[in-house]
Amino acid sequence: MTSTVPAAEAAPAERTLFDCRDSWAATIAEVARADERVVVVVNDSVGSSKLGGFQKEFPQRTINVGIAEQDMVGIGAGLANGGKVPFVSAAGCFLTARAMEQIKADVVYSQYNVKLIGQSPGVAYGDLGPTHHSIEDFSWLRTLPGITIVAPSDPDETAQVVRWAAEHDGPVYVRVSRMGVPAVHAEDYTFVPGRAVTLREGDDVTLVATGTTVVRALDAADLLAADGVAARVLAMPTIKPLDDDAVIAAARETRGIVTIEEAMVTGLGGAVAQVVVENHPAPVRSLGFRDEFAVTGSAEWLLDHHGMSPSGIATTAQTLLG
Amino acid sequence: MTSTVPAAEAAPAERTLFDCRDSWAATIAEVARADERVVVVVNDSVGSSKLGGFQKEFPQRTINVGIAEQDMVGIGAGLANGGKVPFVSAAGCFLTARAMEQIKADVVYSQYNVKLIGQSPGVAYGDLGPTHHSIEDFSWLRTLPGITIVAPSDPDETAQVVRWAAEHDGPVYVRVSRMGVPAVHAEDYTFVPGRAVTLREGDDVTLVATGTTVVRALDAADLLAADGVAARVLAMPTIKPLDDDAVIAAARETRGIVTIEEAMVTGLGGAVAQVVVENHPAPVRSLGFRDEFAVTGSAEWLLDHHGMSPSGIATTAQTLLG
Amino acid sequence: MSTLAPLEKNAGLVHAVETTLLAAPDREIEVLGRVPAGASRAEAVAHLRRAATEVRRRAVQTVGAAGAGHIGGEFSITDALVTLYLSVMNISPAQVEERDPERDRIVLSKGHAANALYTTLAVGGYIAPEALRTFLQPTSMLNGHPARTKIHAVEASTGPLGHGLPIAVGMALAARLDGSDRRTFVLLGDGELQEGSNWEAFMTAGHQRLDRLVALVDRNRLQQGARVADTNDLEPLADKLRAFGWEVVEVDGNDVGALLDAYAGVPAASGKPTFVLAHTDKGFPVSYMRDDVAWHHKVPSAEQVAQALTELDAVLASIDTEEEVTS
Amino acid sequence: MSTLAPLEKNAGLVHAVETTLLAAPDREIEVLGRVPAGASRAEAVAHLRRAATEVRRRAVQTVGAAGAGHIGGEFSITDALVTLYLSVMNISPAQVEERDPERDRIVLSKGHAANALYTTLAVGGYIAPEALRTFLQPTSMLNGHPARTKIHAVEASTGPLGHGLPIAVGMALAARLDGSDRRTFVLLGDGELQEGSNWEAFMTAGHQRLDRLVALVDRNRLQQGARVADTNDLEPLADKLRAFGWEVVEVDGNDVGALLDAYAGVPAASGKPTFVLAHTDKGFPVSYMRDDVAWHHKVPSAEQVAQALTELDAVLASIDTEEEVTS
Ligand SMILES: Cc1ncc(C[n+]2csc(CCOP(=O)(O)OP(=O)(O)O)c2C)c(N)n1
Ligand SMILES: Cc1ncc(C[n+]2csc(CCOP(=O)(O)OP(=O)(O)O)c2C)c(N)n1
Ligand SMILES: [Mg+2]
Ligand SMILES: [Mg+2]
Repeated sequence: MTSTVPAAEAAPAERTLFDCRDSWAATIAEVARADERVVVVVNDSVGSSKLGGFQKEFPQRTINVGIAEQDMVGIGAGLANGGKVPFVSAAGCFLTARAMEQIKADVVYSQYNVKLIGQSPGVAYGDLGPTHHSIEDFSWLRTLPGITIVAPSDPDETAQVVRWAAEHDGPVYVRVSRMGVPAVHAEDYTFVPGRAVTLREGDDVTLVATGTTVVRALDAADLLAADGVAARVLAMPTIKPLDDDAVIAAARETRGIVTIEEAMVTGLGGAVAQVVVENHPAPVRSLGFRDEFAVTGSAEWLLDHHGMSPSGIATTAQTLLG
Repeated sequence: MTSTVPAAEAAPAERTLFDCRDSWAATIAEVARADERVVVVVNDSVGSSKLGGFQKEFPQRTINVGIAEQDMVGIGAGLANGGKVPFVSAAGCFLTARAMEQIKADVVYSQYNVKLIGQSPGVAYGDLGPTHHSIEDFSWLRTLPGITIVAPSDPDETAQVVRWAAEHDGPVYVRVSRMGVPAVHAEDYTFVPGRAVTLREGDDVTLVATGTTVVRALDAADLLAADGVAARVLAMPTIKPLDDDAVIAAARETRGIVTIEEAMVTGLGGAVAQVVVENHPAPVRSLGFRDEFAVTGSAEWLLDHHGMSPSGIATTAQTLLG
Repeated sequence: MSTLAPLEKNAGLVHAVETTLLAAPDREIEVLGRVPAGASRAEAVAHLRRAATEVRRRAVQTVGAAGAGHIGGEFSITDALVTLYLSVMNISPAQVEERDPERDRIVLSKGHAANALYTTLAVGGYIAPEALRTFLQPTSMLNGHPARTKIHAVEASTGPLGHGLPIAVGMALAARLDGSDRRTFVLLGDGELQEGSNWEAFMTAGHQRLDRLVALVDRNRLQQGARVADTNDLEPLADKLRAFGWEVVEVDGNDVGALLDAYAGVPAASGKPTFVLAHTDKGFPVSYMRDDVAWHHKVPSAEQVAQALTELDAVLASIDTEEEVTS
Repeated sequence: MSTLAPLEKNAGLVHAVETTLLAAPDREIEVLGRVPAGASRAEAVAHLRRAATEVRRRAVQTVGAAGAGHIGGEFSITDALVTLYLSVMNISPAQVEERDPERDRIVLSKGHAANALYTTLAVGGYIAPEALRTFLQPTSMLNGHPARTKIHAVEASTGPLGHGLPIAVGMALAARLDGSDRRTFVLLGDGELQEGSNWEAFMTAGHQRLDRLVALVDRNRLQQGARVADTNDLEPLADKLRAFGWEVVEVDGNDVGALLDAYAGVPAASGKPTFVLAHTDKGFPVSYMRDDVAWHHKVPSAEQVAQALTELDAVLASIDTEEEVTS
């Protein structure tokens, strides 16, 4: 056992990275100040949800049920029945896997106004092992009719999504990542649910990314540009409902689509594939986790390792042009 | 409220229909007689799993945990650790939704030799409402690496799949339907996991069906033949691992693919779409449940209602030729 | 812009169908409504007994006509449903329609008793009695388990067991946050208590000292396929609940008077949620159904329906007689 | 013919990497192995205390070097792990390697204490001590929660709380089907008992009268973010377990002698599974960690590691002294 692991590809040195949980925490407190219906429900996850400050400010409105995810989601539905706007915040892996039937029946089928906040999703808990990875959440939840699924890619978008979710009447799942990400969106960016964001124009190939992979797609587009390839970069914050039009346009106007997600490729990749074959068949390559449990490793290392380094993405994009 | 619901399209009158649970029940008893490692684990579902006879014959080897699905699946993993071959049999909806994390962590990630039998899956419990529909199971489980997912389409195939599952070392999910189906496969048919079965040759269009929809696809092919359209019919008993080669051949050799499943179209439809866009882009139309909870109705009525009557399938196939 | 919307050209999709109607009952159920204000206890009991018996008369005909249902567990829980809707709860069709925030909440966690609930809602004036003829039929709002998106009076969709209590805990927490005195009622099956989700919620409710929350267990000693004691025994059940911080009240759950008294004493202990351990019979009071596990979801034949009606009519007659005697 | 196999041309996929190594500890842990056959109780206690202290010495260095771990809950459960692996259980590296069907089974349900388990496996000769230097590193078999597919001695992958007990119930049922006397041990966190899955399994084990099953709860009174009593209180815990059909034995869970005695008396009641209510301190015995919720997953600084080692070395010295006195 020697030290031969390649370091994660270095991000440009000058980038400031943020933990989107900070943005989530500040925004949920802001929202709670403005709307007294807002409550949070957690499973012993005050700290991991960065809700220590919230709990101090709103002790009554912080409901910690302990380590009991089914109870947590059911309680969320009951609170919604009572006119509250519950934000149920727990590690994405336990929230979705452990309370799947409560999410299906109590929240989505019942159309209760519950916000599900999947903390540290994807492989954020990389080295804790696959039991703690939430890479199935996109695939699992997008089978459920009427839920909105969002994976913001930077702190500003996280804040906007939390504000939007508080206003929106209906079930929402939001991924809040702890992986360091830079600001990705422009200052004047406005999140519109269900709408893709064209971050880079280009007609050779399209890179569709969501959440933490958006910055990696942008870096890949830089690499491709250096090789004379004009890659369109679509940020897809909303996994469901998907922006079918943006996908169809990409299928029509470019030579193929690469999807990149910190998830099983049956998530964003699957959603894009299905829109493509039903509307405008075109080549798609999906990067993410593919039918294997991840080995031990940090989140950054695992993304690189599974082809989602900027050069990994660029190389995959090149196969569509070859 | 008047009686204007169209009757389910009549199946040819001479067909004998079977409840595949009878085949499951006979086979699991046969397998248990030959292999004393075989046990069944149920959640108060002896009757609905048709295991009354089994329980009489093997009282020790029938473990009824009561209404406790998490416990049931965890116990299955523990029994496998002790060298048993547990068949965990419960209504597909509760088995998958309620015990999702146990399936992920205890069975699949742990690679325990547990057989999960999803009883009355799809919309078999049609009029009991969406809480009792198991139309997400394909989509949910196929995100999990290394599990085999099978939906047999007739009694003989059900028996073969149960026998195969007992032999196979690894996690398996089998749908056992109570919907009436005729014998679909030839007398000399041999189930091969991961292999599609060409039930009808044809190069105009391909119908890919699984489980209870196979007979509907065959009937649709008859309707199409009457219109001069040669439809290839592929039975796809194994949802995972998918027979990629058969799908790619269909994409290449016919003018498009229609998938038909008693499930959310993100199941078989999603799997086929993803193989198609990554290998040979071609048009796909997916029939099944699409982003809505089903209305009240019997299983047959719901399948018809959602475009899976023979004529509904044929009409969709025609759109690929148009 | 929706993911995977129905294929436009799909000829098979016919969404606007009307529903079929089941055969009519011998007589449609009467909307009896709440126990009149100012009624004596005896009058209240008579009203509730009559209503419960009418519900059973109607429900058994629905199951017979539909060819499906869970009649045993519907008959055991009918008295509790009727007592709550027609007397104990601060609830009315108008409050439900207007979504009055101060209405009491109720969750039928054992959602497979949907037919008893629907029929109680009809007798209480929450849904039209004629709607009962659509039970389980295509596009009906009355599917086999109550759906909150289909019926206003249904506060939570149930069916999978072990969901109602956590939801009820959330309702009770919402009431407390509002500083409201409204109460939350939840009806559980005994087999259902094998679900761990209930024990999470029992623990939370005890810890949170939710004394406006009342859970009733329909202790009919039978589950789907066998006796509870033979499947995964719950005893000593009262001890379990006490150890989880609840006050336990035992009562004959097929006696509306006893139920009225039990609910009148709630909260049974201040700072504690109340657990009404309601001893019942599955299939009560029909002779051939009582305490027989087969009647979990067996469908009565025409003769069996007739027999049940005869027995229930005898109950109605006895209520009439008693009323004459006491008035 | 596999669904969605890795894209062949994907340059980013590099599967055959070797792993990095953490900084070496001050000294590698010694493979002490089981308590020698024929040892007196005092000798056994000394052996186990020494082993537990060595495990803690090594584990705190692992967490410091890796920059992650759950040291508080590892220190509270170390005595139980060591007592089981090195004395109580019928288990050996050879039995594990050969998958001897008659080996006793153990499940660490509170899987976040993985580092304590790995270090115990090293001291017991089940994995190479040097492997500890790969904890959490890319492609290591030692990820943050034990994986049965990566380490032979791990009987069940854990990490999500509330999974171990149902699995252990299955193991005990398998033993009974085999007519075997082998035992099944499971180690639970106290916060973990808020998970309803445990109560399903407690109920099943009680009903099934699994008296070869022994569950120990690490009653350190703290969970991840707060005290258990402030989050969702478990008390009266012993009453709960008794009402679920278990025999309860209370013990000082950081005293290997007391643990030895408790396990020697199993089954504590015939026909009942045994619940060892082990009173412990999170972070035991390190002064600055003990009973402080921050140490659930705080990472000690280099100074704090040194301080812990000083305190643990004092324990080792006291064991030496006691041995000299008694021998
Ligand atoms: C999670 C779940 N598992 C299984 C079932 C199937 N099921 C429906 S009713 C029933 C028995 C319920 O028994 P009990 O709670 O005692 O109800 P009652 O006797 O009042 O009918 C079962 C197992 C279900 N509805 N939900
Ligand atoms: C299902 C699930 N929910 C949440 C967590 C996150 N988590 C890890 S450790 C922990 C606290 C455990 O407390 P306790 O059981 O008392 O363990 P100990 O004090 O021994 O560390 C939590 C909430 C988890 N691992 N699994
Ligand atoms: Mg019952
Ligand atoms: Mg603890």
